Amino acid sequence: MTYREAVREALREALHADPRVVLIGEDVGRYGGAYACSLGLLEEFGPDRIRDTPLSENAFLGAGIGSAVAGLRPIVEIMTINFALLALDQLVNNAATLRHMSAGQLSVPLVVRMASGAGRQLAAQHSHSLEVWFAHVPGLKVLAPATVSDARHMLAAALADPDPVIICEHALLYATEGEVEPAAGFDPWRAAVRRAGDDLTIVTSGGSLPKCLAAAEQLAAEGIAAEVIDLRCLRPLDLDAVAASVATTGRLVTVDEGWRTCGLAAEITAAIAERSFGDLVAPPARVCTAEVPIPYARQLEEAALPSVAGIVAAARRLVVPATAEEAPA
Amino acid sequence: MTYREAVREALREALHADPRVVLIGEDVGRYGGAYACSLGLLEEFGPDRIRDTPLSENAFLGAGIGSAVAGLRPIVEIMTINFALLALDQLVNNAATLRHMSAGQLSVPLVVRMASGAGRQLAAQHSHSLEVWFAHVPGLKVLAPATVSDARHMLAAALADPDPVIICEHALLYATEGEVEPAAGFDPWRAAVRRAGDDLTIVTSGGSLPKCLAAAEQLAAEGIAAEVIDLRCLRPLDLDAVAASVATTGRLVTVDEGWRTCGLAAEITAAIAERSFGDLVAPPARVCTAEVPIPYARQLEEAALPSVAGIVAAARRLVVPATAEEAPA
Amino acid sequence: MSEPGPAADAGLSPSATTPVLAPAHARRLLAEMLLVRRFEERAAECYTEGRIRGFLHLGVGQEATAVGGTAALEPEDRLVAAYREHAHALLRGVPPAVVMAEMFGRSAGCCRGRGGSMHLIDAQRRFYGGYAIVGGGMPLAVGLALADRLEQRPHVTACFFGDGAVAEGAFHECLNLAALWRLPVLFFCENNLYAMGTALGRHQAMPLIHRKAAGYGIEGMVVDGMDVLAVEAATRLAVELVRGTGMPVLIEARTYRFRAHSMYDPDRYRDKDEVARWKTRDPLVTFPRRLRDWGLLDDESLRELDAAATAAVEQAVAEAEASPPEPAAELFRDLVGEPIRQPAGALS
Amino acid sequence: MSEPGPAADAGLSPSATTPVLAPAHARRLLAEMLLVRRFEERAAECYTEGRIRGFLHLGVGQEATAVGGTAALEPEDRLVAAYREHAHALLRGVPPAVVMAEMFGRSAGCCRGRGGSMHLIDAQRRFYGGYAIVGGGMPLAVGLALADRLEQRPHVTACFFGDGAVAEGAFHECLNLAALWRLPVLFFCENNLYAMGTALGRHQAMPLIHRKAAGYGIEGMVVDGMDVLAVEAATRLAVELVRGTGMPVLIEARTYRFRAHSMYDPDRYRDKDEVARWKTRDPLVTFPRRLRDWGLLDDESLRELDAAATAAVEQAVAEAEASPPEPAAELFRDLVGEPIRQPAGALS
Ligand SMILES: Cc1ncc(C[n+]2csc(CCOP(=O)(O)OP(=O)(O)O)c2C)c(N)n1
Ligand SMILES: Cc1ncc(C[n+]2csc(CCOP(=O)(O)OP(=O)(O)O)c2C)c(N)n1
Ligand SMILES: [Mg+2]
Ligand SMILES: [Mg+2]
Repeated sequence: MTYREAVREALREALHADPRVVLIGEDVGRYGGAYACSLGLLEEFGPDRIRDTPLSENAFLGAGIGSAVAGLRPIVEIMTINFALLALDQLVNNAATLRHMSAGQLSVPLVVRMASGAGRQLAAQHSHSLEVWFAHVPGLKVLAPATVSDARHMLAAALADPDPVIICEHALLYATEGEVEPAAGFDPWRAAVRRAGDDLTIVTSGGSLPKCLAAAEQLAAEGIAAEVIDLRCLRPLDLDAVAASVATTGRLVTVDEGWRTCGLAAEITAAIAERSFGDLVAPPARVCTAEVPIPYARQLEEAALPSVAGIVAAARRLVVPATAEEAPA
Repeated sequence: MTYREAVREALREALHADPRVVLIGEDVGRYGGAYACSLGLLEEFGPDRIRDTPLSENAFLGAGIGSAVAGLRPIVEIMTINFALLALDQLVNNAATLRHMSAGQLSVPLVVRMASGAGRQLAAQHSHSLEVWFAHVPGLKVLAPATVSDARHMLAAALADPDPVIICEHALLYATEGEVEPAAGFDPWRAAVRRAGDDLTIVTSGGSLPKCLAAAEQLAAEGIAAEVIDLRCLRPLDLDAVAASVATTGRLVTVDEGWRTCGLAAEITAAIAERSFGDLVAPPARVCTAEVPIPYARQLEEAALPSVAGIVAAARRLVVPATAEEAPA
Repeated sequence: MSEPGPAADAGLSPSATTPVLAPAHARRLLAEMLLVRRFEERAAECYTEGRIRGFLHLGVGQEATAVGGTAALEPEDRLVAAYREHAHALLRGVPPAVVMAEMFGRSAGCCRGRGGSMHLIDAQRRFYGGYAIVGGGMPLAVGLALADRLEQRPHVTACFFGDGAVAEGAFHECLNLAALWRLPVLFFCENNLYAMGTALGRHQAMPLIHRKAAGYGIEGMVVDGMDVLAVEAATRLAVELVRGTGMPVLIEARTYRFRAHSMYDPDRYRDKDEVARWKTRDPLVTFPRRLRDWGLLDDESLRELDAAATAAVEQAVAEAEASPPEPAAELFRDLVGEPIRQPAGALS
Repeated sequence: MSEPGPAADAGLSPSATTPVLAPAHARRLLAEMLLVRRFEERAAECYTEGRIRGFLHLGVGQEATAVGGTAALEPEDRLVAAYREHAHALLRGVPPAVVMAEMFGRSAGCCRGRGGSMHLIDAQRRFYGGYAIVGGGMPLAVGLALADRLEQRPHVTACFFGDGAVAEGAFHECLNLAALWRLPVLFFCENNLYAMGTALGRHQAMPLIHRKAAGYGIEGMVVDGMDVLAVEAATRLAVELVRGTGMPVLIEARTYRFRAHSMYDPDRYRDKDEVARWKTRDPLVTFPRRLRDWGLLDDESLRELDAAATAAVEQAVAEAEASPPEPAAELFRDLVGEPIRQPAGALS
């Protein structure tokens, strides 16, 4: 099935499983979702539960919070992460704070879904990867399904969580096909090793996973065995998994579609520099989006975003001179 | 003079120097500014240039952008960084993008000032340190005056910049007293060594500088010479200055009032791990705010925020075992 | 503005008027206003003594609005307020000692000292806070009402906010959303004519706030917020309308704060005369005077009521003071909840 | 809705009516509508061929609104639009080849390929874009007008947006701010009755958008957006009002898009009949018909005008195609500007 279908199946399952689940967002109903993730759900579950909203991101995200406080299990769809900028106050100041600030009196079992990322020539205002901003905020959890199977199962896990969970779905993934693994034992809060290898560790998430796997394939052809770790959960981060890999490889490349400075890759790099200092045999490296507003033209956008070639080059730089000069500890 | 007076003098100077300079914000006029930074300016420059606004952060920040595009030199005051959450769309999608996206046709010579930080028992919604979010965005520059002298001179430098500059003034600094250095040669885009030392490097900015200097003092009494670097500019970061210091000390502690995960300290740590890998003799360390919504009660808030004792402890941990085990490279 | 005499009550619907005029009810309203006033005066003292810190926003002068605006609510109705919300918390039944303990940063506080004055929350009493971002509570109120509507519960959610909040995008988005979705929200604007130092006419192009209801196709009402009976009656009508039609209503109560915006505010932006003029309309003076005129109160019982309020507040301070500070070690408590059920996928 | 006949023009003020009825002016309006229509049809083809990528939002069907809405503007007036803005760019004089080149990602594009269809900007022609966040251009328009007011320039800033934007907080904040500050903004709502797949009545509790002006104390007008003469006349009145009083005005033009929201949209949410009904009001059909009735146009000149439009578009495509792709090496160009003066402090 496709990633899009996986999301839709997960939504349908959730709506069937619990009458308190409602889907709230722009064009989730009549239109079927900007990415067709909720196509058919209005017909199946009716307008009370599949709620089209006006363009009022701050209000309807906040309404999701309030309805969660009062016992619903809302799934709020912000059409894309770009529009979440208009709703950050509700997310940061209300959703993320209420449990702690009320000393546990209130809880906000809210799921917020949104499409994220670039790569479709949508230009600067429609190409953001701001997951790192959410990942900065205590009180929020952030999931980034990179595979069809994760897209299928993460929603249920998010709904099972008593606190706000944001699910960022990279827009380029919706059309991808993949297998759905069994739900038993599914744990989205742990990173997954998507490819094993012991020369270097490539850490990534979401829409960058396919690029990293392609890069690992190329590197393998050159005799470099890259381990590819898909973080899956961007807050809390499963740094144990990354550190365990780096303990073997001694080398770390983090790949993230966000901007480099103060991006998600900075946190991975910093955390590993701190806790795996003795394991690192080469400086950690980051492959991120160039520090520009992402442009429309294909050749410009491609130049701005992380590329397979860029990942391969970064990996090669780490492995080749390092193996020449020093052996892993 | 006090930091508050320094800001006020800088505003007055700017308003005198250029008739296109206007101050826009909530309560900047009649009230004199929530932190009294603009007290008396309404009387001196009149309501056309000292413009009180309704509570409409998104609109008036965006109006600042438009007026900058059309030739004014607006200074927009967002009363506190907490309310900037409501205006992020304008900042990120318009202010930061227009020059690049218009291929240089439009420029946004806008200055945005805001008070930031915690420490006054204002609880979770009024205690944010989200400078890191601004520092993530290409097209923005971010200044954090930590001294009275910087507060006095940074505004002019920001106004001289043709692009949007955000100035974050830590609210606890307004009442501090200090000397104003001469303006000649003033360069806010470079970090400043606030205290020299060669055992370890403490990197910080804004409201955390006084804590770091106090910690350095304590460490000195223990025979540990800490170099304290005030970043001053949070985007673009002066990593050369940090790297130069680490080249001597081999040890890095970054102190930031933001939350740790994906915070500003992560970027400093990551960047130095990358570029000064060979210089580091101990794992870099971060001292940040605990990962909780900042609580009201004094004892809770103090436990959450970086403290002098915490900085001293982190520094000691780096220096003591490291010197016992290995010598700097 | 001239003070409306008893004749002003003639406009009330019988259902609204009857309880208002009952002696016991009148005394209850007065007792509530006294409690709120004495509580806030005492809080100001505690602030000066350093026992309360942070921001403290007092509603002294606005008691008739708060008391009248909450008197019409049922116990199960929900309330969302802004940061000037001591009155609303007390009026919904949060014990004064619990509120005071919260502001003292004690474990006995409703939020165990995490929230302070701006974030009083008492879920059991359906008091949902306490929001410090202006307009920030409004979407939440819409959501509470949405849940009630979908679960077919008959509650009204009362959402209190200031005139300043009316300028925020949240106001507009929320009124539209609540009206469009037919949600039982009472939007209650406590229009004290200032947003911090900015007078109504300098933040609203069209300052008749109740008229903004027309932009959303809902009822708008305005009432003299210094007259507790008028506020109660108007609110009762509004609440009946909300509950009966399921549609939101916007009510504007014109009131005034006698004190500065917060304890930090030097209050330079208001004319002393203006403040003095409004003080002649102090509901703690005018309401007892009316009750006396109507033979519902004598000096003795006024003194008794006031003494009871003062005693309750003293008791609250003493209890708060006796309760232990929330330990710093509890910093990470209540940061995440317990999983509430297995993932549906994992069950299948 | 029945099509208004010539009598509908009787309501126009003489200053507005006279130019409208001049044959040359009528032909100009028609030529403009044809250019916009042919340009967009061709753009759709280019999209299908993969020469244009990303989002492409066409205004086919809405030409009378765009042409009439811009006809009353002076060359120095400013314009801010949303992402459905090919028409506005062309009508402000941005050469078709420059717009096409932008959408082809070429160096000859107005933004050198950085913006694409949603972000056409031509500062020299006072066309300020092209904003893809719904409502995101509105604060900017307020700011442009603020600068003009403070610098005492007589320009009007026209701010175009859709009905969907009306629900955003930005709409509310901007109308209040512009009215409060008395700024010369023409808020022009191109109400095509849908925000993506959401019909007006399902996103606005009170769907008469022009009436929302009352909430801000400003004039609101509504006009038939399928009638280019009516739109021009109404806009001319509105612009005169804005320029004369310095106050903002809200104008709502009721129109319809014949095509899907964007090239991605399967357009499942609209009734085929509804679309067909609106197509009978196609301004590219009804306006020529009227001009013929009034003896201002014959078939031959219509053919000529249409051929000229088509030729201009073909020429644009050819020129765009001939211009080089913006080199990837230019990615970092125009990221920061040159310092515009020394810091005041450093000078002293
Ligand atoms: C979004 C936001 N902007 C600014 C502030 C700072 N601030 C706190 S209260 C206030 C005035 C609010 O006035 P109003 O809504 O009338 O309430 P009142 O204080 O009069 O009760 C301001 C500007 C804030 N808390 N939130
Ligand atoms: C803030 C924001 N939310 C959502 C979107 C996605 N979106 C793009 S256009 C659109 C509908 C806008 O409708 P309207 O304002 O009526 O303009 P129209 O497309 O009809 O011209 C939506 C929901 C967006 N671009 N920005
Ligand atoms: Mg007020
Ligand atoms: Mg529309």
